[in-house]
Amino acid sequence: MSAILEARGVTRSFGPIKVLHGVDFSLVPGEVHALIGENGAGKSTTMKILGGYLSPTDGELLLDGKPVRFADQKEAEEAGILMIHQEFNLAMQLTVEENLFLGREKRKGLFLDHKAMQDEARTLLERLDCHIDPRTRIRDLSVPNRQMVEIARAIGRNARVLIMDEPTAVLTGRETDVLLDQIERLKSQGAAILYTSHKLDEIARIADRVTVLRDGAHITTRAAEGFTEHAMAEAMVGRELSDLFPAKAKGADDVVLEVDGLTVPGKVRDASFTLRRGEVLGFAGLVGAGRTELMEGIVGLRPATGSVKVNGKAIKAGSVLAAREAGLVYLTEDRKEKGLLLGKSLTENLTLLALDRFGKLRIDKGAEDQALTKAISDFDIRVKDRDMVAGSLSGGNQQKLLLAKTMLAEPQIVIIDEPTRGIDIGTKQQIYDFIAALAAEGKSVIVVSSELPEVIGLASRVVVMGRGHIAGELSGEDITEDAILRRAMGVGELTGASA
Amino acid sequence: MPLHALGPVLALVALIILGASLNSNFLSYGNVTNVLARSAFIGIIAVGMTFVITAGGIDLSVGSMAAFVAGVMILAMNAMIPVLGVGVPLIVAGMGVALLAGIAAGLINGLLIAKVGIEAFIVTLGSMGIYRSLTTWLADGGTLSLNFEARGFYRPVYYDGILGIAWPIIVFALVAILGELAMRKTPFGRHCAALGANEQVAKYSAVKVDRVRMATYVLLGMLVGLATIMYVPRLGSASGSTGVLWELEAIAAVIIGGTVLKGGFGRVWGTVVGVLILSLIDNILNLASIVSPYLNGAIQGVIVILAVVLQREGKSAD
Amino acid sequence: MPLHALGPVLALVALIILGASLNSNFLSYGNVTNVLARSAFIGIIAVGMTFVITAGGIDLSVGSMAAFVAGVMILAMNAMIPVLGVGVPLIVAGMGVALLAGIAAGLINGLLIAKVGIEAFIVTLGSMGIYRSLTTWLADGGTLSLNFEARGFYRPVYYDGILGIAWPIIVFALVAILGELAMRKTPFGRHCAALGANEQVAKYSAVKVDRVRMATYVLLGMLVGLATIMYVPRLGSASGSTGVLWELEAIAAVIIGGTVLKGGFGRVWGTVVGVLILSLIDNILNLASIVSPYLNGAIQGVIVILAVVLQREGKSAD
Amino acid sequence: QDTKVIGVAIPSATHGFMGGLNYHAQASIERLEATYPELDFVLATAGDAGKMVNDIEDMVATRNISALVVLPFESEPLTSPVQAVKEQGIWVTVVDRGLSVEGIEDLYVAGDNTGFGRVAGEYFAENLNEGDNIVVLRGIPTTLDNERVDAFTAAIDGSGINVLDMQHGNWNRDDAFNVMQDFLSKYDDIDAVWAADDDMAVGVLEAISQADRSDEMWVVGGAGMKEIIKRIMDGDPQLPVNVTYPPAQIATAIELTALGLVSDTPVAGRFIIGSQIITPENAEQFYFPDSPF
Ligand SMILES: Nc1ncnc2c1ncn2[C@@H]1O[C@H](COP(=O)(O)OP(=O)(O)OP(=O)(O)O)[C@@H](O)[C@H]1O
Ligand SMILES: Nc1ncnc2c1ncn2[C@@H]1O[C@H](COP(=O)(O)OP(=O)(O)OP(=O)(O)O)[C@@H](O)[C@H]1O
Ligand SMILES: [Mg+2]
Ligand SMILES: [Mg+2]
Repeated sequence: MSAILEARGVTRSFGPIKVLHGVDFSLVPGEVHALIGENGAGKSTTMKILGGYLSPTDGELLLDGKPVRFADQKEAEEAGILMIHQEFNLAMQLTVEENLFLGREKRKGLFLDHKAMQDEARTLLERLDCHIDPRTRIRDLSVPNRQMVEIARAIGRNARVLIMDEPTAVLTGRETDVLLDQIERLKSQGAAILYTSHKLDEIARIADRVTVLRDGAHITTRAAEGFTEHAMAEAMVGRELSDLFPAKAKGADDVVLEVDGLTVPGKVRDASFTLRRGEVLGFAGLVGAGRTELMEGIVGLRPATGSVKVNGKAIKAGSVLAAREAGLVYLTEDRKEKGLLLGKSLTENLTLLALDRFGKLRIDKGAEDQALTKAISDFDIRVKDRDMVAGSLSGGNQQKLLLAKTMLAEPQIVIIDEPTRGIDIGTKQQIYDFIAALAAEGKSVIVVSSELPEVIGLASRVVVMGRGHIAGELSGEDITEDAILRRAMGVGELTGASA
Repeated sequence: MPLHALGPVLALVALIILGASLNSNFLSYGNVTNVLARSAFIGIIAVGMTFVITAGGIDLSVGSMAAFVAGVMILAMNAMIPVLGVGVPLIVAGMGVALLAGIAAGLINGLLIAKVGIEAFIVTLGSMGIYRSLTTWLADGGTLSLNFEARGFYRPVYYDGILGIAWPIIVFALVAILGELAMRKTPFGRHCAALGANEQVAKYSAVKVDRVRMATYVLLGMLVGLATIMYVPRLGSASGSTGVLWELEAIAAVIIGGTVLKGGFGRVWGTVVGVLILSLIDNILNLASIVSPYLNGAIQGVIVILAVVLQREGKSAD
Repeated sequence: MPLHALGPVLALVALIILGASLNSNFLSYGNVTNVLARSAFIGIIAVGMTFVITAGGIDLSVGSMAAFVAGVMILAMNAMIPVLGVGVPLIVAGMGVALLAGIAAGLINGLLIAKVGIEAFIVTLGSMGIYRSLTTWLADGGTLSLNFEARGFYRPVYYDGILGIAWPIIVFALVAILGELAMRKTPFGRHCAALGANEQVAKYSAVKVDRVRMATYVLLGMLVGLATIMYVPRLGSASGSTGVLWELEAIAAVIIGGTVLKGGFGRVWGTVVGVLILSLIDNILNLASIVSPYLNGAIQGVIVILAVVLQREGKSAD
Repeated sequence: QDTKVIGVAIPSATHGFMGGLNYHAQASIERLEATYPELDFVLATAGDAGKMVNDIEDMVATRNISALVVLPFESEPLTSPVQAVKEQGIWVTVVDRGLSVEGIEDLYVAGDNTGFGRVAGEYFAENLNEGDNIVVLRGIPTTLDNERVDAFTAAIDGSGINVLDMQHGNWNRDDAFNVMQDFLSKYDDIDAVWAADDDMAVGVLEAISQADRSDEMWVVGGAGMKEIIKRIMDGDPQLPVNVTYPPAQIATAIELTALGLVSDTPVAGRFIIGSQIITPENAEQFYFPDSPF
């Protein structure tokens, strides 16, 4: 079949820095074409070029065999090319419906056709099994739901070419399944889909062909058939990969964090649990279970009642600084809105949380610079230019920067919400090793993750949440996907009784 | 509607009750007409300002723009009398001049802001000075006056009306209703909000960002022209001190009404309530004469803050 | 430093060249001292405003706050003369009163904004009216004058200096240097920028958002107090018209200097340049007398816009 | 017995002269309210013409005023609104600035702007020689300022005095200080300054003393601010004379209006309070230490 969209020798530079070195591949109707590569390999950049958001520095695009240059994204959209961004492209103050139809509102005469738009919004969201009111403002939605809106917006526009940049990074298994079904449906209707994800099992599940990028260069394009996950990973990273998860640490007996009867009004009821020194504690649950809210309540980011004790001492409620001073920090799941100052330099982001360590009165710029150097090497942040702003980092590298920022506070207890969102498999392994090393040093870690394998692979104990309360706890051999899911959905006691 | 959205309405109701209890004439037809009619200038401008602010902009030049437009309108009308005579054609021509001058002034602001990309605050601060001083210059430091006869003919546009409702009130009401519709029911309103909320997103959603931004300033300019059309028949003159501080009053009305100063969310009906609150404060201070006039400003300030406190009540909850 | 960051400096240099070419006295010691010394009030205030704006706030009340603080200071000094006599203790006590009054006024603004959560624009618009009218009231509509003898004693604080540099210039320079250091080298400056860039991120990064925000207003209030300490010895009086429009001038200086109005990025040295640009425009217009004085405002407006155009040159490139 | 209400609409106290005017208005209202229990007063101050019209409308609509005393913010815009008040049978007293149509008001009490400029101009013409240089500070650009300056210019016409420069000091001390500083930088030889207003004179004097050129020039202000009168009384060579423009004219107007309402005394007509020159000899009679102005 002939290609709808083709890239030939596409290069792209930002200022003096070249990030794509001649990428070529093609998309044919009715296929899912996966683009994989490490963080910063140039996937998003490639996709933005195809979607008309960026122009190539060199090389050409062919649409239906004819060379094109999209002046802007609107032209690409008119040609039937749509893109789901890795970073949210939603206006937070606007409602779901307003975002879904932004720039292509339906009208009746002069006026907007609210009813039609709301109905269509509902239909679209329902197709994605996402039950939110189209009149909700985006800023009031959870991160996964925002992603579903983003997806709904793209699939609602009958695209010939749909470009999806890590659509599942923030989704749990259930929503991922829904999305992959939708992709199958679109594919059967003849759409071409360009897809990227760091979850290689998804790639293996849906891709027809796979293109591998490394450091902005095209490595290979081949059929997905027979391309194992392990082989994909090695093609991306360019080296041998060992076991993904390190050995689990058991943890000592002394309790470092004790949460008792914590209630976050409207979100979490009466949650109690403990965390021991040197332990990795997992938190699992479905989207909307309230894990994020619980953690935010613990560190003082949300008004909460109940007690939080660190090393037996209660910490001041409602103060993030007090929590941090007690050695307790939280790494947010929402890196764009709550994690990083996208318009600020890497250094300013890195040291913001632990700024007092760089001088109470005068910031020691030299020390900050060293901290950046260290963070770049410790967390393998792919930085092309140390003076760039955080927003110019690739998504995965932003996540690494966020991790580095949190760790710079040298916490005793760290709560990581979705630690490896958008991180490539090679780096994931580094982060897992890092978490294990933290635990081995006697620090304690709470991992909140929607990726069950991650929770299972890392944690020696798992707390399962469902609908705003703690639905059960598992440890050792009992930690299985099945056991977690049953508890999360409220049917956990059955297996619990038989065990 | 969430309760705290009603904040400005509560403040308005409280003021009305206060006024009625202070003076039995407060709710009389005459007084109500006076207050509404004189709110019309700022009100019409504030409706336009709501769009500008919702789209993430600001316009400090409206007061002096109004003075300038009024000056130009008066000069044009005086010049046209020999040709058109005093009559309906003269008035219509004057109105046309005012609208065009307003649109042109808005267009210049809009071009500098949207196309040249200069900070709106600076552009409109600059044009505020420019229009103010051009007006003084046109008037040679004094006052520009409409020909006396023409003024007599034009006067009813402010003082008369239909069914006992004065024209300025009718025009203000129409502008408010159309504004509310435009904000809530048209793509333009949505695009303004999107632009104010996140310009990048709007751009990526194929919203013509520059054009929308420019349109908000042009719209505001046009409404300044319209307000002037209502203003000139009232006082029949313009000088360097016409419309001083209108910009502050218009912006205050917009913010009191619940529109977000940094953009992304606008509420035309709120603006109307805000304008009425501000007018009523003045009116009540005149009714009461309880305090030293030196303290009027202080009382105004306190009431403005209180009106917004009511509205923010719900804030700590989330 | 990127070229366009130098925009305001270029504008300043252009003005200096223009001034020097128009009048040979422009660069004389006397004129330079005059311009710098009179820039000091707005300058000191604008440095504080830079922090407020960087942290995403705004303060419209500074001009009337200055008038109020000056009024309170004068009344307090006059009242203390019988106790302290005219001498250094009186001056020191007066300065203490001014600083405390400024801090208190800033604290009230800050509390309403950061703790009660009212829009900064509204709070400071309200307090602008309040302070202005309290000053008029204190002065009984007229002028509050410092006791004649005390004034003679206090005068040198404006007019004298060390090594031929007048005190206001020295104080302004110190404030500017400390401000620049605070903005660039201290956690406080970082926190202001973080808060203005994204309040959520700041909050999640253990920044005491409320406290930082409040601190910016208190700092500004204190600097208003300091500016007043320099202002009172100049004419020894305060009235309801003292400091009118200083807020606009201070904000304009901040924005001309390259600080972002919506917060997140601030540049104290830019603000200093902005203040000098604004003072020089006035000075040059007085020295040149090339045009009708009615048009001074228009020329000012054009220059302000041009100064910022220079700075935004780089914008279309990205 | 019916209480009658008198409305008083004046500009707000934005500079010294208006401050004095506000003071005298309030003082006379207090006095009259005590004297005549059957009289009530509404005092409204406005920062612009539009607000003044609003205030007058409010007085008519809600306070049933029997008489209006108004100092028009500007003549032109206030003319039709005041005419409308008159048409409702309300007594109208106009103060200081005349309306642009003759014969509307029942009573007119005013200072003399032309005289104000002329008297000052005559003093300059008499006391300076041909070829002497002066600078002029103007007020806020208004018709009133134009009248004064035109009269001043006419009075010195033909005397051979050079007017080096005129700039707006906006009847404001700080603005006048800045403008005068710049005049002093610009001109090496200035023999006299017409500051046209005592607030501006204060700023001008400071600037001159800073430049150490006090011996070189004298200054004439205007309107009779108490501090300035004091210095004239004391024979300050820098302040030879002053020209009156009494803020107390508002008190005269209010008192006459009240008198007309409570008695049969005929008070209609025109009262022009001429501008007089204040010299060290007669300064005593213009000195009111208790006024804020
Ligand atoms: N606006 C920009 N300015 C400078 N550099 C940029 C910009 N955008 C992207 N880059 C750089 O281009 C490179 C490729 O980024 P890209 O976002 O395409 O990576 P990616 O493959 O999508 O990575 P990830 O898996 O982390 O999302 C990175 O080094 C990134 O820092
Ligand atoms: N800012 C907010 N305002 C109002 N409701 C919110 C907000 N954030 C989240 N919610 C709601 O709170 C509930 C829990 O949020 P969330 O989905 O983040 O829980 P979670 O357990 O952390 O899930 P996950 O971590 O998988 O995203 C959801 O119903 C969500 O819609
Ligand atoms: Mg990416
Ligand atoms: Mg979560």
